[in-house]
Amino acid sequence: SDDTESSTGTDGGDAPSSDVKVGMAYDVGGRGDQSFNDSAAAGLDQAMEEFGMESQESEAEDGEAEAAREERLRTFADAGYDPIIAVGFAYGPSVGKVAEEYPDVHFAIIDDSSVEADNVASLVFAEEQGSFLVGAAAALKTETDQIGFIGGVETPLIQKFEAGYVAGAEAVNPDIEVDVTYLTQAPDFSGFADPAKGKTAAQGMFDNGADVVYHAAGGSGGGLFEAAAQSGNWAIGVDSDQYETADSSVQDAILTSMLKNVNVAVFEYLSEVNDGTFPSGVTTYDLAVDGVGYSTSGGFVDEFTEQLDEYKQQIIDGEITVPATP
Amino acid sequence: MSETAPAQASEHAPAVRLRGIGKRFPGVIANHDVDIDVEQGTIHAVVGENGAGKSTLMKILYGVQAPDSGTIEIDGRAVSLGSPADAIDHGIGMVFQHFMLADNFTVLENVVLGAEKLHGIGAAARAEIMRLSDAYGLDIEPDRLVEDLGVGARQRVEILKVLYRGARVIILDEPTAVLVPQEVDELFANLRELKAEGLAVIFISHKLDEVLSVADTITVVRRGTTVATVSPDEVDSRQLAELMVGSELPTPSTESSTVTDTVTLSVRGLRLPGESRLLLDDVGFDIHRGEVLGIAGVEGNGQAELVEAIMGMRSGATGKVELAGRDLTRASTRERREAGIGYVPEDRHRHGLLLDSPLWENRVLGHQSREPVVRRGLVDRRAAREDTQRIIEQYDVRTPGTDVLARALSGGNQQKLIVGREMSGDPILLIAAHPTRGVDVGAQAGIWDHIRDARRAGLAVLLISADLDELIGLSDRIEVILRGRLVGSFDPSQVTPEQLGSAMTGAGGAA
Amino acid sequence: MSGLSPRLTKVVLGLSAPVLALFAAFAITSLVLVVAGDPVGGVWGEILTVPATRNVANILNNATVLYLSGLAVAVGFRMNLFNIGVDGQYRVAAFVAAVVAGEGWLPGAANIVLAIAAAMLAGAAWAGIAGVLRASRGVSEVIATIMLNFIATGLVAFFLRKVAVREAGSNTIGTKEIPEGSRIPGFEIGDGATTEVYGFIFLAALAGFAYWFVLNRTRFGFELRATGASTSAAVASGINVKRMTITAMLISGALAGLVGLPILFGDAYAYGSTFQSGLGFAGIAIALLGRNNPIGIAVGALLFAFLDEQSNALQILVGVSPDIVAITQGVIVLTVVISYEVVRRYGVRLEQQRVAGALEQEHRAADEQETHA
Amino acid sequence: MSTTTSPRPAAGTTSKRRLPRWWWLAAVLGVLFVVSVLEVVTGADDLASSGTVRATLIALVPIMLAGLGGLWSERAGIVNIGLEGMMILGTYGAGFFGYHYGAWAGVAGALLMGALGGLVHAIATVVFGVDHIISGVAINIIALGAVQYLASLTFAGLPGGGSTQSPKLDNVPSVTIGPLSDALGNLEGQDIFFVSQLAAVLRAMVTNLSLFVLLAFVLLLLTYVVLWRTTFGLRLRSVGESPSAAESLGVAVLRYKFSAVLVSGALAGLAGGFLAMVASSNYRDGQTGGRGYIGLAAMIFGNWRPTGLLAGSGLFGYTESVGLRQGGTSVHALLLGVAVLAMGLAAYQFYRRNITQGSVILGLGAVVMLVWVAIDTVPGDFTSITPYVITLLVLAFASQRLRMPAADGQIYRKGSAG
Ligand SMILES: Nc1ncnc2c1ncn2[C@@H]1O[C@H](COP(=O)(O)OP(=O)(O)OP(=O)(O)O)[C@@H](O)[C@H]1O
Ligand SMILES: Nc1ncnc2c1ncn2[C@@H]1O[C@H](COP(=O)(O)OP(=O)(O)OP(=O)(O)O)[C@@H](O)[C@H]1O
Ligand SMILES: [Mg+2]
Ligand SMILES: [Mg+2]
Repeated sequence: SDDTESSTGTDGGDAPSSDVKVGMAYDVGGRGDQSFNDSAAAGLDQAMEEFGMESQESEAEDGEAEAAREERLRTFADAGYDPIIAVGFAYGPSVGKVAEEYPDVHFAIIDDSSVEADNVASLVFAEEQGSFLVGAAAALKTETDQIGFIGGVETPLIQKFEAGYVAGAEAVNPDIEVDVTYLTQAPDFSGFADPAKGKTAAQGMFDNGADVVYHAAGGSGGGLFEAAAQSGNWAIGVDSDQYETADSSVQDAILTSMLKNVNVAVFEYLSEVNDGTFPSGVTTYDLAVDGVGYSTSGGFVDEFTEQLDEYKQQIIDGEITVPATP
Repeated sequence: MSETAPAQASEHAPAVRLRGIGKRFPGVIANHDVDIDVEQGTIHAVVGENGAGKSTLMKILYGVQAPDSGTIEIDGRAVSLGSPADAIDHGIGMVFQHFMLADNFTVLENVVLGAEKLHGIGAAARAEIMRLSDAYGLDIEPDRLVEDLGVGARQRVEILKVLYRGARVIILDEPTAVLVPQEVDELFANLRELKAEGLAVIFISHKLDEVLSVADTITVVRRGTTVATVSPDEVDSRQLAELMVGSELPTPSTESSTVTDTVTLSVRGLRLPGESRLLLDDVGFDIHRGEVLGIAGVEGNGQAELVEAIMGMRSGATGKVELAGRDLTRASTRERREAGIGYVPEDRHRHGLLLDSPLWENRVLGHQSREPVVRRGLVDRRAAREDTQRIIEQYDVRTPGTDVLARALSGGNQQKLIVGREMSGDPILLIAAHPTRGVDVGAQAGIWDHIRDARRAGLAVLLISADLDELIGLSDRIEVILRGRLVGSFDPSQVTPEQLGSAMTGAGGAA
Repeated sequence: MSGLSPRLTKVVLGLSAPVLALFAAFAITSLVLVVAGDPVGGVWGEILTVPATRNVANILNNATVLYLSGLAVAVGFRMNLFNIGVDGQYRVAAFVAAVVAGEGWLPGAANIVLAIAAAMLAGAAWAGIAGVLRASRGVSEVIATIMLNFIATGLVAFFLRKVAVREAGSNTIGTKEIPEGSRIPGFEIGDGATTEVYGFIFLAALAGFAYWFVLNRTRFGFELRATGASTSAAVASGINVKRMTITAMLISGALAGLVGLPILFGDAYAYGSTFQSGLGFAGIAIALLGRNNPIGIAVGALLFAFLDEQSNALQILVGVSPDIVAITQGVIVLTVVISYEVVRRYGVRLEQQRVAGALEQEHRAADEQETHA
Repeated sequence: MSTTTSPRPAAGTTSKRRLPRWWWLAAVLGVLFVVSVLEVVTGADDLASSGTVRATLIALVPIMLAGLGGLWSERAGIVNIGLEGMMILGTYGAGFFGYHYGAWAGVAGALLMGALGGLVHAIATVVFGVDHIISGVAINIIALGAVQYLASLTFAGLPGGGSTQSPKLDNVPSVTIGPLSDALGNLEGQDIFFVSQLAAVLRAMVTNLSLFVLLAFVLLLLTYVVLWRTTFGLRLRSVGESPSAAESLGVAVLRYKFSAVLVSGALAGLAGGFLAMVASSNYRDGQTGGRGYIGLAAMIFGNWRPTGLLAGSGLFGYTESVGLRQGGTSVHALLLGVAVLAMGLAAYQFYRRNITQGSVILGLGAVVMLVWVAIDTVPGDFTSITPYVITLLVLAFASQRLRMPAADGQIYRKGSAG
């Protein structure tokens, strides 16, 4: 890949080296999902580049057994990988269990803070805060006072996105109408991988008067972008700056993206590891630390940045408390 | 009576000449050294025991199966028949033992299938069918679905299929097994017409009287080979049968009546609604201990429904069924069986057997709730095997053992197994539908003997058969069924097959 | 071969088919790897290593679950019913069991029994819908169970959200955890193993034995198989086919109800959004692989579990996508039936030869008598 | 059971089999009318909007194409439960060839990959006489594994691609008949009862209509013509109805079965291709989401006939789209429709003196009616299961007349004639 030259490396000469071997256990979809996993992968790539770490990756299968997740972590541990980063809340219980079995190995888990152990770092995000901002952006942008939200699978995590988004929109316009659709119900996780359904749902919202739709639907979000581009409406991306990765034909329909900087979390975690300390406990990436945010590529929200940054400050200051459940 | 006769030299070659045909199946020699000459403009009958190899031979002539040895000549030219298509190209047509029709297709579709090149699949084909139908008096409606047709009509469709392809040699494998005398007569009239046009007809039948009446030449097949070719004037049916079996036949014993006064089965007011009319209409009769009641009727007039209604297999049936004084009207099939009804079904493959299960499991079938084969809800495999062995011995079932799959038995032996099974547990009533259909004369006699023996011991029998000789020979009384109604009662010692036949088709005649 | 006794012939034939199939599957998978340029030796080296003790435990655990699923499907197959809906049935059942067990209305083991009974009832009821539709309305059980799978997903998701409890910090929701006293303890194999084998494995074995006994030894089983072999013959023999259809679906569903329980009682202790899915579909393959025979299904389940477990590490250790193993599994299913078919045809021929041979001897004896006479 | 000698009354037979030629048009208009009434009564205005119709078209095509695949093979007597797998192969074919060589190459790739799955099924079932279900299940497993494996080999590292998805694929061109579309749009906007709804339907068909959708409908028509109007079709159907009769008339049974299964695979592959290229715009792991099974169900629903299949996939596509678009209100409105229909049906059953059946249906209708009254909007969990519930309900009340090809699922060996 192209990351060899592009990073902001300090020492241009000899490559840095480190004897840290990072094990990376992705959620379903893995590297290249244009979404959550990819973001984690970016953080990993950056760390490998800057610190000369070694890494190995593995990804989950759809609907797999708990034992399979545990075994993935154990295989890493047995093969000498330390730390091991588990990407996704599904790994919660397995990290809890395996961390106990391997007290000398260090683990990080993203999107879960249920494990309390000295060798486990929990990296969690205030998705509702980021979603609040894009919700506000949507409410500012809409001309019909009607916006939409598409969730991939109805889980508590995705409901956090919904809750923040709705709160943000209502903060701008208390009377705004927000259409909410989830594509599938757990354990049918195909809602994260069915762009066709995403497109149908989005088209339905646009046809019925919404003109901005935000998705937290992983791969199904591609369908939203298409629908938005074809009907001349706006879409809001999620997790990473999807304007950057989207096909040029739909780029101009992407108003903004809610940034969930998993890459930052992973990189920061690994840089601490590089410094010789293994963090533990819960680290929350929220607006205050720029763990979440919104993107401005394309320049479509430039007119509102001031208002958005104001909301951001209010949230950071605790003047606004964003709900995490709808 | 001549030896396997070489063809008399005449000015033209025979329509079909088979020489030294041999066919082996794994472990079985179905045909060997078969020599037959079929002259143009004749009806040539082929007779033989079950499994003698008649059908195999015909399938070879029709290209379905390839012979291992021997030559086939059509009109004097040696041919090689790799598939039915080849045979059709050489002017051979075949009507199989079991009809080869797609039920959900129309007559037209069935006829043109495979021969679309001749007249397409549309109007031209329809016109040609109508032409043939009129020319031979076949009375065919091209747009009817085959499933709506009766047996006779299906038979005519089969013949039309052959004619449509311009066949010069027509093979008919047991065409009369399911027909009533009038239909047989019609068929024979058709055959004679074909013969008059110069076609050659090859005709297989177990009904030797028919053979003698219609054939110009008869070839006897025994254990895979032709053993004699005779003219119908030279032999009677008994001699023919002995040629088939290769030994003398026992004379059937004539019996005095064993009918008693005790009523075993009493049926009253049996009705069964169908889609557009009653399939059974107020049927009522009694059968006494030691009595055989025969039911005569053209197939499809309610016989199958009657049997199934008495067996409790038809849900819509109303009316009263009493067995030995016990009311079975609301009883399930199982309860009826337990009450002492034995049942030899019409279609042994569909209703009588689990073809892919061993014989001993087939012994359990229908007796799942009775000892010795099942005890306290558990299948007693040892007892089942032992009792199967008993049947094998008593009924002369030709099989190497009780663990053989039912499918591996020939039709006659399958039938003997079924009869033996239904006779076990000493039933008081036996319902036998076509118990000897397609069974050769030897096995037939065996099955009849068993029924007679049981009758003497008090068994009541409801006998349904398309074979009027069998009905007349076995029954103490015959009822005729027509469109679901019992329309007449006959004394078998007084009635002729022809009389029965006209009663079966009703006053109007046409079936 | 014809020199062997029939029983021995049967055994030899029976064994040669799967061996043939495994070799074919091995060859085809290797071919795929070669064409794709992946390290063939590395992949097989990893898959065919002797599993560590804890992997053995995982294999046994996974096999237990797959086994139950295979049994559930097989019951249907024995009657010519294609229960494609084990997935939905176990989902409904596991949820119901988790709720019942989590509530802990009864103490200790009684709670387990109650939950298992509830699961079997729920699974049976869900499958029973398809059974009733088939028996009373003639709806193909294939369609009905497919539809019921999707419906189960929606319903369970809805009710799960109603009863869910959420652990602090976790993003999954699940039912209340089963109280300590009502879990089914596992047991260790070897020493130091970190993973225990589900205690439920004994119940699964018991279910297998019951399956065998009921189907092959009892009158009920006979009737069920007879109905599968020929509906028309079954009717004529006095079997109530409609009732049998419903009963078979109920039993199949009840067994399906057990599928999720080893996980529930031995590992997860709650039903949540990450509960393992797709086991019903694996069960179809395993039932077909095991030819609906309880031992065969066990072998199939172990084989699938083995392949799943051993392939888990492929990505980490060899850098090859573990999906390759799905190819192997599918190919095994296919090659097994093809080689069974080939072997079966051969066996039929042997059987016919034997029958014909016996008959020919009889004929010869008869001929001799004739000539003597 | 047994055969009848006396002919059944001719009237009964004809009324069952010969509907007037335009019956389907009448049926479509009738349904549209009912929906229009529902819209007016409930105010759920998305029930018959052109957006809904367009979404329905998109949702029904993959199901219909998969069902067509099933139709071809089952008409030739081969059960194809492997449609899902062949469809999965199709999604990959579209992804790989579509990315590298353009849209139409993607269509061809989908077709070829599907046909490859069909080939495996044909070899297993036709040549080796393997049980059709086993072969189909195996193909589903292999296809899923193979495609995921291939995807991680071929898409990982491509810009916009990854181990579970392909980069964006080019669009298959679509057509719009501009003036007509605008005029109809106008009409749709005017809210005239029934006319607006009709305009919406027509508008969806002339606006931004993907050529792939057109292709699918051409294939449906072609299937009808080929299978029911040509020699080839007669022979193909004959091997599904009675292979021994066909063989006895010189039809090369195995060859027809083989080609039918190949076509079946190709059609299922196209279904997958459509999913990847039109319904969305890239290959994704798990994209088919069981639509192959749904296609099979739609085909059985449609009584193994093209028109029936169209109705089945239409019902499915419609309920799915409606549920995804304005699920809460639309499905709520449909409840009223279901309740009223059930009551009508119950009345008819009472009239026919089927008291038990009538009561059951009436009870059901009453319950649905109560639910309709009790809630304002249907929760998401239930809108997503609407298609499945409705399919089950329709089947439960209409399935007795289904008739599959007589020899469907049976293993045929050459030389079995006679
Ligand atoms: N396809 C086959 N495979 C193996 N054996 C066969 C096959 N077809 C026929 N046979 C054997 O060939 C023998 C001759 O069978 P065939 O069907 O020709 O008898 P048949 O004279 O027509 O008998 P029937 O009068 O009962 O119709 C049978 O005994 C059977 O064992
Ligand atoms: N296709 C086949 N494959 C294997 N064996 C066959 C085949 N066809 C027939 N047979 C064998 O041939 C024997 C007789 O077959 P067939 O159907 O001709 O019996 P049959 O005596 O003519 O019966 P029926 O009186 O019902 O016509 C049986 O043993 C059967 O196993
Ligand atoms: Mg025969
Ligand atoms: Mg014969």
